Amino acid sequence: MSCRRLLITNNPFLSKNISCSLPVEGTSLDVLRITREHVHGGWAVLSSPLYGNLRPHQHPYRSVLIEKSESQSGEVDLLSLELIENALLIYTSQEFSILSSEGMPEEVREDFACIDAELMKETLERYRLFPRQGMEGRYL
Amino acid sequence: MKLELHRVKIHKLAWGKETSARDGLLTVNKEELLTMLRKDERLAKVDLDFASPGESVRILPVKDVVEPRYKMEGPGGVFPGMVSDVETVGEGKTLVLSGAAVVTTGKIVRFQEGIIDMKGPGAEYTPFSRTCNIVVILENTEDLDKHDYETACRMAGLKTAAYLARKCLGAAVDSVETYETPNLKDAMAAHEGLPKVAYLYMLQSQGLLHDTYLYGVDVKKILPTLLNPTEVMDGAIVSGNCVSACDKNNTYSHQNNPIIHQMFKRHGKDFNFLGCIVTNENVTLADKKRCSSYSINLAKTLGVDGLLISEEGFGNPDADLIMNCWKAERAGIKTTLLTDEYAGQDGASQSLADSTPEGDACVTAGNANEVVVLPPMDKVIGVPEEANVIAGGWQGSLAEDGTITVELQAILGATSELGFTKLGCYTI
Amino acid sequence: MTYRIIHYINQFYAGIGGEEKADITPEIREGVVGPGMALQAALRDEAEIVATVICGDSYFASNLEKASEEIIEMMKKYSPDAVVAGPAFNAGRYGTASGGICEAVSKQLGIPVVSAMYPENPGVDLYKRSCYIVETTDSAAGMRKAIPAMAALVLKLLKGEPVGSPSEEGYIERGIRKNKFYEKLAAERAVDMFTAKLHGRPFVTEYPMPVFDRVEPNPPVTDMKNAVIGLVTSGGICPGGNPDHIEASSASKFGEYDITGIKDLVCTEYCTAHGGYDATYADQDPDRVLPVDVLRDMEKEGVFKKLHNKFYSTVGNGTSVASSKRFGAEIARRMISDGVTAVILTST
Amino acid sequence: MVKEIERAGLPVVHVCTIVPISLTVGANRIVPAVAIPYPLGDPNRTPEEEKEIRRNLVEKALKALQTEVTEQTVFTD
Repeated sequence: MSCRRLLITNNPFLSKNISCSLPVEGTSLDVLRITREHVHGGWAVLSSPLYGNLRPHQHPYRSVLIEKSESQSGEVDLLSLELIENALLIYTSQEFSILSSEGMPEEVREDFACIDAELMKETLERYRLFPRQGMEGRYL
Repeated sequence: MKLELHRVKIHKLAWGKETSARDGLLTVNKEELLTMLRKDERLAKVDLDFASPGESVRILPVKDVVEPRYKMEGPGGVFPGMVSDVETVGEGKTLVLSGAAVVTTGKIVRFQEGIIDMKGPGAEYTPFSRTCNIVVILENTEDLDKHDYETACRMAGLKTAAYLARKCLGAAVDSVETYETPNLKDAMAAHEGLPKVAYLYMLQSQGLLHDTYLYGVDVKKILPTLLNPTEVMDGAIVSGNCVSACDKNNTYSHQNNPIIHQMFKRHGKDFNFLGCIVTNENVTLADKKRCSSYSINLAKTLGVDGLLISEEGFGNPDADLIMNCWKAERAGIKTTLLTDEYAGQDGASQSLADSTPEGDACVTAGNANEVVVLPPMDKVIGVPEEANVIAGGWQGSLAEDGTITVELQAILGATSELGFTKLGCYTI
Repeated sequence: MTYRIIHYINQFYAGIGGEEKADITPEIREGVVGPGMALQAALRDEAEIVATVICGDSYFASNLEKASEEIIEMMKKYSPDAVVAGPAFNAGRYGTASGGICEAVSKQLGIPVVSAMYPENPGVDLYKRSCYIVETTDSAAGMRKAIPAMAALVLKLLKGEPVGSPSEEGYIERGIRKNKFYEKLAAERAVDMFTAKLHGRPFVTEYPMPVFDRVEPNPPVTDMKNAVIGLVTSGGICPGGNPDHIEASSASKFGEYDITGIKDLVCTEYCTAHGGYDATYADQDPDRVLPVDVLRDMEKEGVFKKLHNKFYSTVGNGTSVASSKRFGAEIARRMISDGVTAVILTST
Repeated sequence: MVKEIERAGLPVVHVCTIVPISLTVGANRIVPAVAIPYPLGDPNRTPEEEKEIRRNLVEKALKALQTEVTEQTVFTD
């Protein structure tokens, strides 16, 4: 499926429920790196990559909504680039301590997935990507 | 608009038959208050406790702190859109139980909330070690939706604060402060020769546990708007924000916003303070652009020469702060920023996630990542195990003897970006 | 109690020799050597220099990790309480080595470290965050002032006394943020600063926003016909099999590869180590990242004198600023000593 | 990296795809390249055309090296 807007996420709850998503198997840093690749390819970010008041070592999930530029020139969106580079700077500066969801009790993962989804909800609704019907599963 | 704050000083708490204030003693009728709070069927359990300055007591996880206030004379009632009707506030007379604070505690999701120590090194960092705290301990019913639980907790704090002050109406008042703000027409003509200034009041609005309410409206849904500073004193802004403890602006800090107080102090001497512009900090990029442009346009429309800007939170809001800053400066409006820093435990990382050369006047409330060791307390109110999972803590933060090793981030109000503490940073 | 200190110096200050001896491997000697005598005097009886490590500057620079490891092993036997390195004044590689060993000691042994350099020494930018570096003049003439400052600082650190501001203690600002309680509420300080700015009065920001460090452009190449062109890439091009194991991201090293006689980078011989972009195209034809083929053509045509017979390669993706600075400085040093006059750097 | 090479005294030209990054890292002579996976080539062209593109870019780079600049300069043509 070709999507003009794409949610890059390692939050399994979101990738399951949002049709236009690019599920990432990996850490929040991987999500940011993949987002940067897209920004380099001419996509613009629609949501701040640093949403939520938690540090990289405090939150295993990251989701970024991006949009393909309409022009064919593939020009890089500078604001997007600045935001993603700033986010990467913060994440790479403490790469060793980035929290991974691996081995986390399910209950804990569910809390994290819930907050991540809640923080993205407004943006997703804005771009009509949040399902109107109840989402499946209890945040996992 | 003219508001009188009638302060009743509180420096001691006691349980008693009747809730009342006398000679600095706030007596609380526990049963009456509990009966009121237990009416909320979303809460499975409610309990109350006290924590006073100097006691060996730790409260965690703390959700919000609220100062007891109640309208003696209207219009409107405190916490409009929450406890009272949505009528405009900021005029008349308001009773304040100065020195008392309602502290709500209870689990919501596992990594949130903060710590208040009433004694020891942790007490140095939080302003709420110096208040007489009425602690509301909450437990949700099983399978309650997280939004509903957050609402229930928020409301319990506000209701308790309003209840306490309402019961003390008629108590002997220790001092009266008057705040008066003329309408714009008169304000513009006043204080000729002094620069006109406004306060750009940024509010956290990212989603569940990261929200703030203005007259009951979820702030992420607003466009920036003008607000009279006295409206804030009556609780027009209410916190629904739970992270991070150190730099979330809890309701108490909004009610007592020290920036507003400092601006009033200098008003008419150093500048002409016209009022507040409230704006949000959304996740969506389009909102960031829209709201920063809109705020600065409001400032331009008011014709101000300067804007003092305070941030709430870090990371994503840094982008809003920086946008507000350069958009104002490029419009010829001088800015000063109040923020805090996330420079890493070693202090060597870049403090803000964004920067601009225009941000040449910046006050910081400290590095939230600095690590502190909190020795054990005799008594813990709340859930001590939360130390391992709160923001700023980590697995192993809580030692067997009750010592907690955490980043300042976990201490409530430690790096308040409303400037509620004396903490700051310097470079070595 | 007397603290045990180890002093690190280079071959020159140990009296072994100059540039021609810069390759010597590290050794440790009991007691003081060279400038250690002055340092010991300044430490009085509060601390004792129990041993001195001597290492050749070039050896350290080209074997960063190995050299630090060897030296730390040597040091462990003396169970030091602190390490002092230098002063290195404006000697670039000595400064880099002093900073490097301080960083390694601080990380692995967790004990106080102090060095001393001239502010423009490249070691300062690389290591000021990892250790205290006392500010010196650019030559050994400043020894007399540097040594007491180093001694005072290391004693303070050993005793756990609070260290004052850079200007008070004489060290180069490290760029590390520390908390402290001010006299006034942050809100009051903000309104003070705001008032000062409004009225055009002087004020000092509490958080200087980072400004990007810029370097003045060098004068252009005026005589291209006689130029030697050096090639550098952050696109990760390397011989097949990535013999130096350059990491696909957050690279910790760079590679130096000989291309004497190579006219074209062919896919069977070269590939990319980069993990940040789709490597298919670069692997198909590495010239797409590192244009060796056309440069050889132009060399033949006499557009310039020579394509340098080595190219340098690392991966830019996620590599820390400090690492890439270090790579850049070392690559530049090698190219200059090989007579390169201008550089083309390609990035993906 | 580019900045340190310049600091060491060697004139350097940065051939790169993302010009803003190059500006941020402090390069003084910048030549914009084709695309991230193939800065000096284009797999959609014939090998001859591709080499021509590369040659053009390298010539541009050499020209940049021979140009006096006082501030960060992007050589577009």
